[in-house]
Amino acid sequence: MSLEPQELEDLKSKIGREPTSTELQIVAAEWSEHCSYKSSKKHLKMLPMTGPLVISEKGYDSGVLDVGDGYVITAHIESHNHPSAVEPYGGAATGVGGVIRDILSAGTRPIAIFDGLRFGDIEKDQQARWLFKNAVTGIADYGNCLGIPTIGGEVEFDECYSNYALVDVAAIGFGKKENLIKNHANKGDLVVLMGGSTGRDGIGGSQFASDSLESEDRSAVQVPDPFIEKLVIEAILEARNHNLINALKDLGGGGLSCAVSETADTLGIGIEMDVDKVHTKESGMHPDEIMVSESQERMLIVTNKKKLKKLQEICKKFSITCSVIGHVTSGNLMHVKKGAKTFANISTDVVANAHLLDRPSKKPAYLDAIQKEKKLKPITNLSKTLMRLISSPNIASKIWVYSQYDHEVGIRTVVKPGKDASVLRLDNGKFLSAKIDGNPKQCYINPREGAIGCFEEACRNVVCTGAKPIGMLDHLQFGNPEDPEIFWTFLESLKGLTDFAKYFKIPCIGGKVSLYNETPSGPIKPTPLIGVLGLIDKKPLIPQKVLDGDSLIMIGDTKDELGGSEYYEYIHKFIGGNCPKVDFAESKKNMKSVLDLIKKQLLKVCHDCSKGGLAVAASEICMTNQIGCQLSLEKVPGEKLSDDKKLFSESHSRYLAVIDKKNIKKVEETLQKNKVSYKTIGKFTGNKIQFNHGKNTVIDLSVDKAQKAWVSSLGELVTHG
Amino acid sequence: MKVGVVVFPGSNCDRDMFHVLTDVFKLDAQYFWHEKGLPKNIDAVILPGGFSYGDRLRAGVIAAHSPVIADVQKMAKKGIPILGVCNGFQILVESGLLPGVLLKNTSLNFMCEWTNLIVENNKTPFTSQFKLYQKIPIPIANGEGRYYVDDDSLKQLKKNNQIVFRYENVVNGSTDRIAGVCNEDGNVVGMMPHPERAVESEINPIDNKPSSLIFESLLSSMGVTH
Amino acid sequence: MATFSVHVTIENKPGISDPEGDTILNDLVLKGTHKNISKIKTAKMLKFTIQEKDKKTAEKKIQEICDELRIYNPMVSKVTIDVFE
Amino acid sequence: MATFSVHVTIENKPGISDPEGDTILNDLVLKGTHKNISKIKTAKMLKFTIQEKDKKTAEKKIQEICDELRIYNPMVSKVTIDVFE
Ligand SMILES: Nc1ncnc2c1ncn2[C@@H]1O[C@H](COP(=O)(O)OP(=O)(O)O)[C@@H](O)[C@H]1O
Ligand SMILES: [Mg+2]
Repeated sequence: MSLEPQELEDLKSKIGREPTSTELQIVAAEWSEHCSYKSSKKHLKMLPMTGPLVISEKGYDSGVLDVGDGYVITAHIESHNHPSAVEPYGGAATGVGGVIRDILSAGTRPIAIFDGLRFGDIEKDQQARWLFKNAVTGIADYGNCLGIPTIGGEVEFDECYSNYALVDVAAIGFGKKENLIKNHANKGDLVVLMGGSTGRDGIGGSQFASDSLESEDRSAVQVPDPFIEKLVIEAILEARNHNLINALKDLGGGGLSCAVSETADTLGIGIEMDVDKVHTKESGMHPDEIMVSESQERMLIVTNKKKLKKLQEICKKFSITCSVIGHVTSGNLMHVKKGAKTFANISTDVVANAHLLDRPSKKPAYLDAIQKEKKLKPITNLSKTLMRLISSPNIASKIWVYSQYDHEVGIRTVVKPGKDASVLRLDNGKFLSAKIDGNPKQCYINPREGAIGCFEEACRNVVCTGAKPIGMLDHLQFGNPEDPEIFWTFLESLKGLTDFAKYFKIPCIGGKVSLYNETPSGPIKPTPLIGVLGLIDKKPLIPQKVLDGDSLIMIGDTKDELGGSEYYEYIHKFIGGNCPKVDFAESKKNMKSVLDLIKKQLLKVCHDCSKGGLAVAASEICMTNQIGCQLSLEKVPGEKLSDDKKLFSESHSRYLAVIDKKNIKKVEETLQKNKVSYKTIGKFTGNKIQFNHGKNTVIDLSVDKAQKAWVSSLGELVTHG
Repeated sequence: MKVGVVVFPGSNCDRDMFHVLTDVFKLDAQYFWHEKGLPKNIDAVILPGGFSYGDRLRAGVIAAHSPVIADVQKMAKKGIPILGVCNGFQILVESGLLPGVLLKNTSLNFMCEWTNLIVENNKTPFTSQFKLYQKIPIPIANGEGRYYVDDDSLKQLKKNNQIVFRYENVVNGSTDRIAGVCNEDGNVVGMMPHPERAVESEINPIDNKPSSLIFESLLSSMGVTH
Repeated sequence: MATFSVHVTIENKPGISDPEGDTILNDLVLKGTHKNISKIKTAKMLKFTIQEKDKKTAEKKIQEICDELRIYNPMVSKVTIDVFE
Repeated sequence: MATFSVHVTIENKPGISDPEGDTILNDLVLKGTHKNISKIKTAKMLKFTIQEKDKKTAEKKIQEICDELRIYNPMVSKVTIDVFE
């Protein structure tokens, strides 16, 4: 763990002397990219962060939204990429643990987990399969043990992640507004560390996350202990109920160094602490190790002498250790002692505020060439193509994953995983809908439009349940930011997200930046991941059984936008082409119309078109309902295109709606009134998925056969190779 | 009428169960922490699901040594209705209150899915309102849910009518598709699926009435008319 | 008093199936190039560190603990105890 | 060719914590009457039955299998291999 030479100079000039070794460690941890956001912070400010529902107070590690009637939800997103790439089980599990503590630190109970998983090509690559399987088990073991349902996520495979892993986890919390922790502290207050013991495990983790994998630090392996985390959650919430917490902070990257300096800095206080008071796993740990250890399942509490006894009783009840490690002082110094001896005594605004950088950026050379279309080999048997797509790892059902996650515990899950967004019921009678989405294939071809596409897709998923998007989380994952071309892709994505967020008035309520995601063969594709939260005041759309005679309406235009599509990449092995672009006005109109229709209870099912395009989206409705469908390609709204492009284009802003015959008129009225591009393109009947063009049958697939492949192929691939 | 919900370190379906008892069935429910005893005036005891002690060593085995279990045992002898759900079932088995053992699912994975149960014994305090062989759509969520007994014990179970629930289909490799059993007297029942997740129509995509009968049965056994 | 390390190996009794061992064998090992493996059995081990006066007592104590605390479930598992100094 | 039984013990490397062992010790064993236990470490064992020409080759083969199939993650765990005839 070390500082860059100029950072060291900067530190020396700020404190006016040579730093001690402990100070160096503390500052190096806090000034690492992971903790300080030094490359990104200046730019992140462009995102809109406020809105009528956003509650922002100092010291929250998660975003807070007012959902009415005295209730709030909190949300946060994190990744654990580097640790998961070397120890997928523990890395993924402790990733869940970390994001849960962010939710907890606002004083809310975690009620849902999401996971976004990305690995190399599991069809060819045994290492990727091993990473995937173990990451899933890690998330399952951790979330299930906590009793927090994992209700959604996504899984994607792409060669750009070979020998690497992206493990993103998001969490949602819920609570009463009055119970939010109002972070404050007074001189003389006590600083308490509670939870797991501090050990040598995970030393240097945040530095590790900011280095590329080659310089891997083996001590950064963390062993998950969900049992302690569960006890920590219950103890914190009980202490909160007794009003014993003045300020609360979770320990994550940078360990005590970050938690103590950031708490002191945000509250404008000083903290004096003694490393001898910290409960440790092993004896003989050096103060530096104690300060930067990233041992899991720990929380920092500021309380006072009067409240301490009750706090200790609660910890005792749950058999978790809590140590008074220090107290609040006036001034702004972080004073670290071991017994009587001082090891660090440094101003917290120096520690907590790294020098922010203005990194150079330059448009990558590859981008112009890659958007050119290529002449593809014509396909004679599109039924076979669709079957291959349906069984492909990126499109096949993810049931093998989410059935390992307890997604029912907490008895809130109204719409379960496996559809678009999942929906939770809230205590005030409203419903919360959420989904995370990424699309590195599109982001690689066009970083700006790709990022916007992820945002719109997450919105679409939430809209399909009848929810209005009220907040967004972004997780920006890129390679080495010191490379101007990579930094350019970061900025482009960020600008795209900002434009979309502003146009739709969806505030960004939190996020995370993860840089230096480099695999042995180069940087990952730009991988922004967007989480969208939606609120439903009255009734969600719970998908109803599709019956013989129901109609299929398609909303939104299909365009010649197959760049980054599964059709180009999986079937034709072609990376490039025209990336789908979101037309903001059209997107808004379509969202609004779908929400109108759902509110009027005119839809039985609503599903968005994404990966695999219309062909896959329509097949998914057939397969989940075990019913056939007759579709007419000539009716598909949009540009004039060849059949394969109509089937597999991944244009945004498109929805498929299943409608009972008797409601067709009313539906059309609404759509016409809103001037939306739409058409009735099919009718459900029989047991075949059939796409016709005029009199020609272009695709003819048995629903049964397709469904079997869709449901089982991912699990088969993982378990039996 | 008081129902005790026992909470162990790591229980995580306690609050769900409490909600169902109090908000849905208007029962007077109360939490009891595993370190304390149970008061005499309790009319029924429920051991909820979760991961007591993180499922370490074996699901349920550490919790089975909790102080509260001695009282649960006494109440069982007195004929008071006791229900263990999921981890609660595992605890009852590990403390010897119910026969058999719960092993890792044959898939080796945690399984969370909806399945159908068949009521095989409608003489227990938790099944009296069912028709025999009635079907219950209900979710399971467990990693160690494969019920196992050897052939002789299975004969005993059948002879004493101790098999309370079977899965309609083979779900996880359980002996004879057993999903829930009772003690010889019939007042202690354990089941792997989660009835508390299935009694409200809002979260039950199939039919919430059958699962509700588990709680209706309890009410009727305690002499409460609903 | 001396310190002993006592290894308790818990494994399924003969006749009780071991899906985990079977899976490792069939889906992992036999799929590879190693055809000369005919069986894999899984077991769990607990390594106790105990203070006792002699080896014999240490073994006896650990056996007692295993039985009393149900470290293994006698219905399906058996234990083997090995003491090291 | 002879038949060997090869025991592979997989446990966390020294310095890497073992929450399961800690829980068994603190919440089960030490809550009882057995205060002379100071540590419990858990491990997992796989017992392979292998056909090989000699003990040495059997051990080598099994080590290879474990590494190649990632039976354990060397970042976290260490293995001990014992061969019996
Ligand atoms: N890693 C995962 N964890 C939990 N649920 C998942 C995961 N991956 C996919 N799912 C669920 O499977 C369904 C389909 O996912 P996805 O293909 O990403 O949907 P969409 O194309 O609508 O974004 C969703 O309900 C999603 O939440
Ligand atoms: Mg979707």
